Amino acid sequence: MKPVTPTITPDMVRQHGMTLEEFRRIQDLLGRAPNVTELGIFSVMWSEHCSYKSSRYYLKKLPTEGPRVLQGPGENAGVVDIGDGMAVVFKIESHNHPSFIEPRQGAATGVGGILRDIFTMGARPIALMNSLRFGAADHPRTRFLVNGVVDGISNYGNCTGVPTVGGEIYFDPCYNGNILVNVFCLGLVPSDKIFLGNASGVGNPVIYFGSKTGRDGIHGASMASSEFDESSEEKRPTVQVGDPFAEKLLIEACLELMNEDWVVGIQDMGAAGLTCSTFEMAGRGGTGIDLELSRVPKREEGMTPYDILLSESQERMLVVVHKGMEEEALALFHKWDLDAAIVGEVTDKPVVRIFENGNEVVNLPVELVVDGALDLKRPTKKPGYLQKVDHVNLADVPDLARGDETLKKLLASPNIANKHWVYEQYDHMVRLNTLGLPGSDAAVLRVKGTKKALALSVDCNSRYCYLDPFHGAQIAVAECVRNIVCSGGGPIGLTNCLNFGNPEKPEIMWQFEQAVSGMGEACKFFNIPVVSGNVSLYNETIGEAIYPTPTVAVVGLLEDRTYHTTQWFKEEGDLVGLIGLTMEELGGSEYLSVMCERVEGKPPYLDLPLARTINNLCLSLIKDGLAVSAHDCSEGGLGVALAESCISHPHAPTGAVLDVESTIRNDACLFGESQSRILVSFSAESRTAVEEKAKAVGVPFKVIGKVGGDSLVVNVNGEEFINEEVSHLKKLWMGALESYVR
Amino acid sequence: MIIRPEMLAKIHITFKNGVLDPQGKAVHHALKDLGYDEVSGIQMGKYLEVRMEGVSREEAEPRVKEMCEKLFANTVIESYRFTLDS
Amino acid sequence: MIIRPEMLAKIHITFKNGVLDPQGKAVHHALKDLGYDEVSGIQMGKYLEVRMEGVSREEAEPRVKEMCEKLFANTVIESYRFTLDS
Amino acid sequence: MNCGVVVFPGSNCDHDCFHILKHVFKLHTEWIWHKGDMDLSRFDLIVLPGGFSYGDYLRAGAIAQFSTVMKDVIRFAESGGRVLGICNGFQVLVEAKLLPGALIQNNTQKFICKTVPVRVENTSTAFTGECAGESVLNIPIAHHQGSYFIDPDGLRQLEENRQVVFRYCGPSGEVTDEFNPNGSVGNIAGIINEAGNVMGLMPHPERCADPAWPNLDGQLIFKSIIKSLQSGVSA
Ligand SMILES: Nc1ncnc2c1ncn2[C@@H]1O[C@H](COP(=O)(O)OP(=O)(O)O)[C@@H](O)[C@H]1O
Ligand SMILES: [Mg+2]
Repeated sequence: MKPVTPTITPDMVRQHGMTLEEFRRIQDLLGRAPNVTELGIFSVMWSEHCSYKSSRYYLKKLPTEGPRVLQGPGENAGVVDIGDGMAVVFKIESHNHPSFIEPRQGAATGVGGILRDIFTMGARPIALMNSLRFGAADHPRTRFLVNGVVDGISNYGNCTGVPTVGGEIYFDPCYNGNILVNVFCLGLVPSDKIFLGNASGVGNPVIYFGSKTGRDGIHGASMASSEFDESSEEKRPTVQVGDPFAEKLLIEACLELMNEDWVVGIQDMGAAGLTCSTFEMAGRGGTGIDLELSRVPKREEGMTPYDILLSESQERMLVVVHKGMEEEALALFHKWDLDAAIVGEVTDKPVVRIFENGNEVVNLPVELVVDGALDLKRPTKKPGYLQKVDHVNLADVPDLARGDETLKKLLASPNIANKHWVYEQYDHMVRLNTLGLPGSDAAVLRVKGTKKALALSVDCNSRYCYLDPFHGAQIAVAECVRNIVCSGGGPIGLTNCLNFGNPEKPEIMWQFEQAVSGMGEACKFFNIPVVSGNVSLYNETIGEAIYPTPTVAVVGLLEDRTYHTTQWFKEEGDLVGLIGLTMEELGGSEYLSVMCERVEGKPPYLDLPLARTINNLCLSLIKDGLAVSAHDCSEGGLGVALAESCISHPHAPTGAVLDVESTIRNDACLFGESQSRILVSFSAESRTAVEEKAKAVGVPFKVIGKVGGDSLVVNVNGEEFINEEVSHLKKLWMGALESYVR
Repeated sequence: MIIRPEMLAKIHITFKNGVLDPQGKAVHHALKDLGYDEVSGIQMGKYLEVRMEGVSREEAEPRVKEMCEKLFANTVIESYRFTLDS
Repeated sequence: MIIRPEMLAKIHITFKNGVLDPQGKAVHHALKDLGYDEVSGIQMGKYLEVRMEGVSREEAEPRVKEMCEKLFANTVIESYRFTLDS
Repeated sequence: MNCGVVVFPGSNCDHDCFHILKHVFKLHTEWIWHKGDMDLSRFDLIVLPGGFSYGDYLRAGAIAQFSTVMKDVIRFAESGGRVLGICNGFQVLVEAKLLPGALIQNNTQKFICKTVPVRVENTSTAFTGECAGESVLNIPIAHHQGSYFIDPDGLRQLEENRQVVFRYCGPSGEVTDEFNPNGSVGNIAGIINEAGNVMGLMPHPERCADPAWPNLDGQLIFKSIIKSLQSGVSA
């Protein structure tokens, strides 16, 4: 060790975001005090972001296995088999804190990070999605943040040539001080050519490649592990700038490299940079690594070992190749104009030793760093607010005599408005796979060389989760699955991004525990393995937490791509049927929020067995060629779903006349958000066949009207309730989002 | 006729020290390929000219500063400087 | 030790007259929205700093001119000007 | 018929163009790597694909025009070989001065990805012969710097020589501001050189040429090229 190492003071420990208990634990297990560089390493590796110390205990409740699962959680991303010798690799990840500080670069580097997680495993990234949450649409910062985030995603995704095929965007005051930027990526890989991030084979060289290391992003991981306060300004120089061009080269170079038999293990440098990839690769390989920092390509002069090891410069990778193949590998990287250097070697003792010009500056046992953080079983406590909000008194909400104005207001509300302002900024077609473009329930991509297609959807209604995190999380899973089903697919895997407040507060931990339990139960019920995920805690500003937001992304498979179905009505004269039950449920609805500014009540009841039967029915109607459109009812209920089925057609909107029978309040009938409802349309000749199928499985089903005309007309119990020209509705719905964010 | 004072603010925005400049990097690379070996470094930045009417230098100064901080520069990663000509 | 002369070229690239500057227009618009009514016009351009080693001012001048014409500016739409500091 | 698809660092529609030529039209198709110093004379068609060559840094296409392969492409074009530049490929062609004008940032300030109608202004070129009678095609655009600019003199020349091949238009062919997605002068979406062998366009015909999608309008352009080459008529 260098003798000049300053002794570590309690202040330094705190500045590194560690508790004194944790520091004592390090000292005890290490048998000595760490030096400053080592302290830095512990601080990032034991941070919430890297160690999952608050969440790991609960995450065990999620089902992670299934016959298709080739790789569950623990690697850079999960892998699910889709047959035909192919597999999909996918994951979702958050970049919330950086995007709040610098929306454009924060979001861009979020895309970069998730892309690397996918191609690290040998997969060609073929689709991106994003789940975005901003503060109130009229909050002064929202416009700036939305524009920056969307621009950042657009720029990075488009430049790397990976289509952004779907996503979601919500506005709610609970995100005023903490926006959420969750990015999902899916890649395609031959199922026998999956690469893992492990360093094995003593004597094998460790190669660094990609961009040079600068001083950027030092301590990003620990930033993501603490709340925002006024001093977050100070943390600003840690913002990284993304270089999508470098990333594109990195993708191509990696995939070319993986065509060869040279690679032993490979991992990107994400949060905690070189440190994390070195320790994790050694950890998975059960080996050690010797690293020489003077060989690391650097962008700046005078970087200390601390800087180099903790830098979060983007677009960098670490690979272990078979000994003797290093020159070939380097030549390949240079072909792609990437910096590359042999920086180390795999050793047999499970210790990472790091040298600077031959002087040892770090010497740490791998296991202590990678797995040493104690799982905290943090206390939980049911939050007091629930008592105030978990019921809704409709006595002072007069029922609606007509629904036209409400429908228009909902269609023009930012959460329901059409999102083309966002997705037209994304190249969603490149690579020629996108059969189902953004604008329907799920994105659908063909799998070249097979008959198959993939369906992707990302979802979470965080208002429901605020009112009841257990059922809210279940609903998120169910809705995502329903989106897949409406598009003609069946779910095969799930990934999640759990965005919550400060886990040190028992109330937040309670939300977390409830949401994970609910999600786990729903996944078990639907038989969907959770193969990857991400946890983002400390989404709080000055003590104000966001609504619990357990975002889920579900990947579905269409055995035949001709099953692909869209949400809009197709032909005049087709009949419209509603599968499912409408109950008097207004709790947590968009209607209550937009029309009455109330966030209260219980989220709608989710009957899992009924949801499954309905999904099966819908799928079989699609597969038998009976249903020509299918759309699930979500925010805004039946009324909005009907309007969307009329107006979301990419060319011409079409009207419909519906006759609804109801024994409940009008507002609940049209704008309540009862779960597991799907609108389908089919030709008049198919009516008997459809009705018989529904009857056979005992699912509530009613033909409620007919496609045609220029207006959406809804009669309730024989009385006209809505009558609006569809061209007018379309204009409102298409133009609304832009009017808020531009 | 009243002559309204005119001010011209010339604003330069560049990346802060240590922040990656991907454009500069790519352009530098291209110059090397073209044989400009004497070039040892490139910084890419933005340049704005803002014309203002009816304001004195004293009035213009804080306004331009404000525009830079609010809109032109992203002070998290960029720094700015400006001059005022009349 | 030989001291190698260092030159710094500061290059400004702006749109030619008659070419619509969409970015400038958008920024102007945004400024109006923010209440900067005194602003009467905006021009957006690029700013490059090119550091050169081992060249004199006389050598640097034509080289920089060449870089501008060849690469930095598209003379169909843009004009450039530069200064050299040592 | 031999086709070559150029791969610049940052090209990202190269696979798509390759796929359409090779797997949909079953043409012999090869990759052309940007660093190669090669004789292109055995090719009948060179495609410069879309993407972000060199990150589109500085200006789209600015750096790519100097890559080694462009010297060969210029030579190929000058000797009458057929060159098709799509999106970024179009940007490279104007930067390399194989086509007149320039492409600047969209007046919307945003990247735009959507399918738009374009009117075929000249159906007698080697790239559009099959479009006769189908004068409005629906083709996706996906670009940030797609606003075509040329000075009034240049525009007059283009018009006189019938070099404007595509214009953005409405569903029934209306060429008006309302249907100009990006601020291009004269709604111009694609042009050809005077000799008629080099065409550049911002819309992506390769994105509507695969039978997996209902819209096959882009096929007309590829079919036109094949037909004109088969008939041996020089451009
Ligand atoms: N941030 C986004 N990025 C890309 N596409 C988006 C985004 N937000 C919404 N979309 C697309 O807009 C359509 C409607 O989204 P949404 O209203 O969330 O649908 P649903 O209610 O069915 O989940 C979907 O096709 C979705 O993929
Ligand atoms: Mg849906």
